[in-house]
Amino acid sequence: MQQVITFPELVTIMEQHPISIASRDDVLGGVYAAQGWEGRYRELMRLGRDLPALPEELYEYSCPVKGCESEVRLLLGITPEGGFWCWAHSEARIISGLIALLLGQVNGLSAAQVCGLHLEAEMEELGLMRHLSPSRGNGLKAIINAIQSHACCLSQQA
Amino acid sequence: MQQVITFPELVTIMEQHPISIASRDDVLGGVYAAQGWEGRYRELMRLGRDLPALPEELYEYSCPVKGCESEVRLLLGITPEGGFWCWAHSEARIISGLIALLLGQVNGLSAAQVCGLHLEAEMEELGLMRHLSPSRGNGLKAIINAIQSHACCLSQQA
Amino acid sequence: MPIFDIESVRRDFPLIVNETLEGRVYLDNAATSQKPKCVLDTINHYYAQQNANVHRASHHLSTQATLAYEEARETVRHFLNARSREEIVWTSGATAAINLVANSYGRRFLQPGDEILLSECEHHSNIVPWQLLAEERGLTLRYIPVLPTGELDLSELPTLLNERTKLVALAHVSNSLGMPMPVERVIAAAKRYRARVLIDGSQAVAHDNVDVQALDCDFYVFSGHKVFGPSGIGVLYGKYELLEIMPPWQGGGEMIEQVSKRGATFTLPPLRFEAGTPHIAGAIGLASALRYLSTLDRQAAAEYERYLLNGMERLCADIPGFQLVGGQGRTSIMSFLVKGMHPQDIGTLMDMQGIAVRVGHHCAMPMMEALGLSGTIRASLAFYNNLDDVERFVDALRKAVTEF
Amino acid sequence: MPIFDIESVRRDFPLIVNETLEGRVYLDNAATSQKPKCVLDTINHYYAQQNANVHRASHHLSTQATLAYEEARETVRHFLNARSREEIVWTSGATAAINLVANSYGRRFLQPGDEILLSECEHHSNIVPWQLLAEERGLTLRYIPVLPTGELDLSELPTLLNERTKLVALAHVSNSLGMPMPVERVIAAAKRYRARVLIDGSQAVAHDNVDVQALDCDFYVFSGHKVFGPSGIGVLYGKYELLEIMPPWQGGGEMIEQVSKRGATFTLPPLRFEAGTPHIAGAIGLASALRYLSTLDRQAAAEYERYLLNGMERLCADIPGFQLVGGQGRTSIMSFLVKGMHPQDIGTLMDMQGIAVRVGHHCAMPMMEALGLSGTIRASLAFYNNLDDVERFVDALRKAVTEF
Ligand SMILES: Cc1ncc(COP(=O)(O)O)c(C=O)c1O
Ligand SMILES: Cc1ncc(COP(=O)(O)O)c(C=O)c1O
Repeated sequence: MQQVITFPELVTIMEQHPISIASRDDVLGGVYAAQGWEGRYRELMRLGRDLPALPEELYEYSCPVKGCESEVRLLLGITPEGGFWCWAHSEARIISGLIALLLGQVNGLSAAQVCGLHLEAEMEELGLMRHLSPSRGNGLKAIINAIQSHACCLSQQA
Repeated sequence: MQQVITFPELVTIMEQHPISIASRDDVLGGVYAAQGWEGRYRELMRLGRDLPALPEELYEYSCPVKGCESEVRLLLGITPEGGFWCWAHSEARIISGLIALLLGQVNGLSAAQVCGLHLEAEMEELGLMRHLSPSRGNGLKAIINAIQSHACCLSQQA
Repeated sequence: MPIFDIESVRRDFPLIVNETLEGRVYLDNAATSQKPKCVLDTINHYYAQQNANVHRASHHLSTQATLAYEEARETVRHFLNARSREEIVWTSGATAAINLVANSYGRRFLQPGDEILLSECEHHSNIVPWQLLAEERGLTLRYIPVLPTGELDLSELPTLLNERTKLVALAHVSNSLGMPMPVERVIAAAKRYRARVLIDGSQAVAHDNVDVQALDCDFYVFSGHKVFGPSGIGVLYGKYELLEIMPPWQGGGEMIEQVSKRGATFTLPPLRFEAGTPHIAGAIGLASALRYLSTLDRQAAAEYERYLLNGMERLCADIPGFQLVGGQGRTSIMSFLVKGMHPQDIGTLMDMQGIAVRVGHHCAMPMMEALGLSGTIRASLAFYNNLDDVERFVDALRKAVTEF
Repeated sequence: MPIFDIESVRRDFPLIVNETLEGRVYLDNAATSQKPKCVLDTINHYYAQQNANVHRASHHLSTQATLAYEEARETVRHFLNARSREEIVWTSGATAAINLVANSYGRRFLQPGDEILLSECEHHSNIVPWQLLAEERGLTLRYIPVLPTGELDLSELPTLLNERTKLVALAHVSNSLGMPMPVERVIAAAKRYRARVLIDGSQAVAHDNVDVQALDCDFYVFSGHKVFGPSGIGVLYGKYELLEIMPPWQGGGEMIEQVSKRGATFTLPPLRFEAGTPHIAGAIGLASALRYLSTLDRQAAAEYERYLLNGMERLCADIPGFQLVGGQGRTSIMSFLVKGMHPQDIGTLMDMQGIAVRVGHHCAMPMMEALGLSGTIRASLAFYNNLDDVERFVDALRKAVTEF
C-alpha cells in the first residue's frame, strides 16, 4: 500500500523532479505537436527514456504497482507547504512516457488541486485512452487511482 | 451395490414373481393392445398397481436405486438351475408398470439369455423411450444396467 | 390483471416462443429460467467480435473483453445495490459461491465448537458445503425448524442462536415451496451475536429487486441461469471488509500478485477469488439479462406472477384430491400433492401432455423429511408465462387425476 | 506448404473474419482461441430450443438437455480416448480441475512429508494449488529445473523423484515458450515410485490429438476456451479407480445420494464432483468444437502450424536485436525478445498496428525467474492463421524495432 512521504529530507529530493506543472509545456510540448500515432509514440518513448528512475533513497520507500507486462515503482510526497509530488517509473518506455504526462499535470500543485483534476482528460485528448483499460496489463490506472485517492484524502485532512 | 441372491430360501420366493417369461403375454398383452398414449399409460398404471412390492424377506436384501423423483427397490437372484429372477418395485405406478415390462422379458431366462437381450427394444417399440433418458429422474436405466451387467457377468462365470 | 405487456415480453424469449409452437408449456422456471434474445445476441456478439482473455494482455481485443467483463460486474453491483464493484465476485454458480465462502471464510475463521445456523428449508447446495466444513473443523450445525405451512418456526431462534453461532446461512426464498424466508428478522437477530449471515438468493432474484445494503447481509449468492442469464456463471456478493480478510480458495492465474517457487502473494478481491480464465461470455451474458430486467417494470412483473399463481391455485382447488403444500405469501411456485397418486406419476402424465413441471424432493430432502413428505409436484412460474399456460396446466392436471 | 484448406477453415471463424476486415491480426491464441461458427450455433440452439436443468427432472426439455449434456461427455471421452464416460468430469476450466485434484485427491491421500514434483515451466495454475495444499498439509514441492533452451533438465530426475514423491504435475506443452514437455519419460519414471501423475494439457489440445490411455497418466486437464470451445468450461480426466476413492470437493445439488440434517452420502463419479447446476451450454459447446476438430485433418493442421511458425521465425531472423527464447520442437508459439527494447513497448507498438500478441510473464513467473527474464513477447498461432497474418506480424515488428 502507498504511503505519502513527508520527511523533509526525502521531500526535498522529490521536489527536484524535472517534470512538474512549471516545466510542463517545455517537456510535453513535443507530444502535442507530434503527427500521427507514430510521431506521438516516438515522443512518448523519448519522454519515457528521459524520465528519471527513482534514486535509491526514494526507491526504498516506493511501492510496486504490478501488472502482467511490466512493473511500475511509485512514490507520493507532500511538502510542508502542501505541494504534492509524485515519482513513478517503469522499465517500459511508453508507460514511462505516459507517466510523464501524468506528472506534468500534478507535480507542484496542492493536494486539493490534484484532487480536483480529471487526470484522464489529457490522455483522452491525445487519443491514449487504450492505456487506461481496466486490464491490469500496465498499471497506469492504478497510478491514477493512487494519486487521486491520496490527493483527495490529504486535502480533506488539511 | 447390487448383490445377486443365491440362498435357496430366498430364491424360492423370488421364483414366485407373477411376471415372468411364461406369464408375459397374459400380463403384458394389455399394454400392446392399448390405443393411444392415454390407453397405454392407463395400462402401465394398472400393471404398476398390480406389481407386487418386495415382501419383507426380500426387501432387506434389496438395494435402493435412487432418483430425484422416486425410489426403486431392486433385487436380483439366480436359481440353482441357473434361472435369472429380478424383483423391483417403485411407489410410483408408471415406473412400476415399466418395471413389469422389463421383468416380463427377463424373469425365468438364464443369465446368458438375459445378457444377450436388448432390453430397451421393447420400450422403443412401445414408444416409451423417454423413460430411458440418462437423467437420473427415475432410475429405470440404472435397473436395466444392473440387470444386464450382472447377467453378463454371471454368464461368463458359468 | 396488472398492466404488464405479457405478449410482447413473451416474444423476447425464443425458447418460450418455440415451446408454444410445439404445444408445450414450461413451468419449471425454478430449476432454470429461459433467456431473452438479447442474452443470446450478447453471447454471439462476444464470440464473434470481442472474444479474448481478460486482465492479461493489453491488445485491442483483450481490452474490449476486459471492459465488457468489468462493466458486467458493475451491472451486477447495481442490480444488488452493493457499495462497490469490488464486492462482486464471479463464480460458476450459487453452489460454487457457497462453497467459496465455506472454504475461504469458514476454514479460516470458524473454530471447533463454533456453530452454523441453517434452516430446514435449505437447498442441498446450502447444506452440504456446511456439513463438509463442519466435519472437517468440528463445528455444530443447527437448523431453524420448518412448520407444516412451510414457514420457519422462529420461536426457537433465541436458543438456536447464541454466542457460539458464527455464521447463519439462509435462503431468501425456499426453492421447493416458494415461501419467502424471514431474512430481515434472522439477520437482525444474528447481528446481535455478531454472527455473519449468508443469504442464498437463488430463488429471489428472478422475481424481485434485491438490496444487499438494506438487507445488511454479509454475503449474498445467486446463479445466473435462474435469473434469465447463461449457464455456468454465478455471483458472490461479500462485504468488502470480509472479502479483504478472506484467504484465496482456488489457486491459479490472475489471482496472484507474485509467484515464486517458494510461494505466492495474492491480489485484492474480487480477483483474488477468480482463479483461472473466467467465464467471460457468462458474465456479460448475465449482465445482459439484468439489463433486460431493468427495462421491465419489475413490480408489475411480480404482481403479474402473483396473479397467475393465484389463478392457478384457484383453478386447481376443485381437482379431486388436490392438496397445496405451503402457506401464504408464496411467490411464483405452487408445490402440491394429489391424494392417492404418486407425484412422479403426475409428473409423467403432465409431461405426456407437454407440461414441464418438476417432481421429487427438489434437492431439499431435510425439509421433505421434516414435513413428512417424500416429494411434491412443483409448478414454477416466470413473468413470461401466461394465462393460457396456466389453463393448459390445470386442464392437464385434471385429466391426469381424473382419467388415469 | 502442407495441404490444408486454410481459406475455407478461416471462414469458419467469425471473429477471425471480422478481425481481418478490421485489418487486425490475432496472434494470442495461447491465451484463448477463437470459436468456429458451429460452436456459436450450438449455444444458440441450446438456449433457443433445449435449455433446461439436467439430471433433475424427466420432462421433455430436461430429457433433451440431459441427453445433449451426456453426449457431450461422450465426445470428450472419445477426444481423449478415455476408457469410459465416467472418467470425464466437467469443471469450469483447467484451473478448477487442478484445484479439484489438489483438494480432493491431495487433501485425502497426501501426508505431511510427502513430496509433489512440478517443473519450473508450469503455469501458475499448476503451481499455486499445490503450494496452497503443501502449506496446509506440510508437503514439500520440488521442481524439475529448466535449461536455457526451455527444455527440462531431466538429469536431476533421479534425485528429484523418490519414495516420498506422491504426485507429479506437469504441463504437456509449456504455455510461455510452446516447448513440448517430456511427459512420457516423466510418467514412466513416476510410475516406478507409484507416484500419481497429472498432465496439464491446456496448451496441447488445440494442436494435437491426445490419448490418455497411451500416456497412462492418472489425471489430464484442459480448458474448453483454449480448444475452440466456450468459456467457463473445462475437463478433468481421471482414472476411474482414482475418481472412485476421491472424496467430493464441493457440496451441492446432484452430487449427493441422500441428505439429512446429520450428513450426506455422495453419488458416484463423475457426478460426485459436479456440484450445482453445471455449465450445460458450455459442455455441449465444447463438444461441438471437438466435433469440428474431428472433421479436420489434425495432422495436416499441425504441420501447417509448424510451417507458419517456421516461416515466422525465418522472417524475423534479420530484425535487428531479435532473440528467440526457447529451443527446438516448439509448437505454434514464438516467444522472443528484442535487444534494447522493453517487451511491453513492443507489445504496445504491435497493438497500434493491429497485431495482438501477449507480453509479460505469461503466468509463469518461476520459469521467467529461472531463465533470468522479466518477460517475453509471445506470438501464438492457431490453424486459422495464415501467411498473411505472419507477414503482417513480421512487418509490424520490423517497424516497431527500426522506427521507434
Ligand atoms: C499450461 C496452462 N495451464 C493452465 C492454464 C489455465 O487455464 P484456465 O485459465 O483456462 O483455467 C493455462 C492458460 O491460461 C495454461 O496455458
Ligand atoms: C435456493 C437454491 N439454492 C441454491 C441452488 C443451487 O444453484 P446452482 O445449482 O445454480 O448452483 C438452487 C437451485 O438449484 C436453489 O434453488
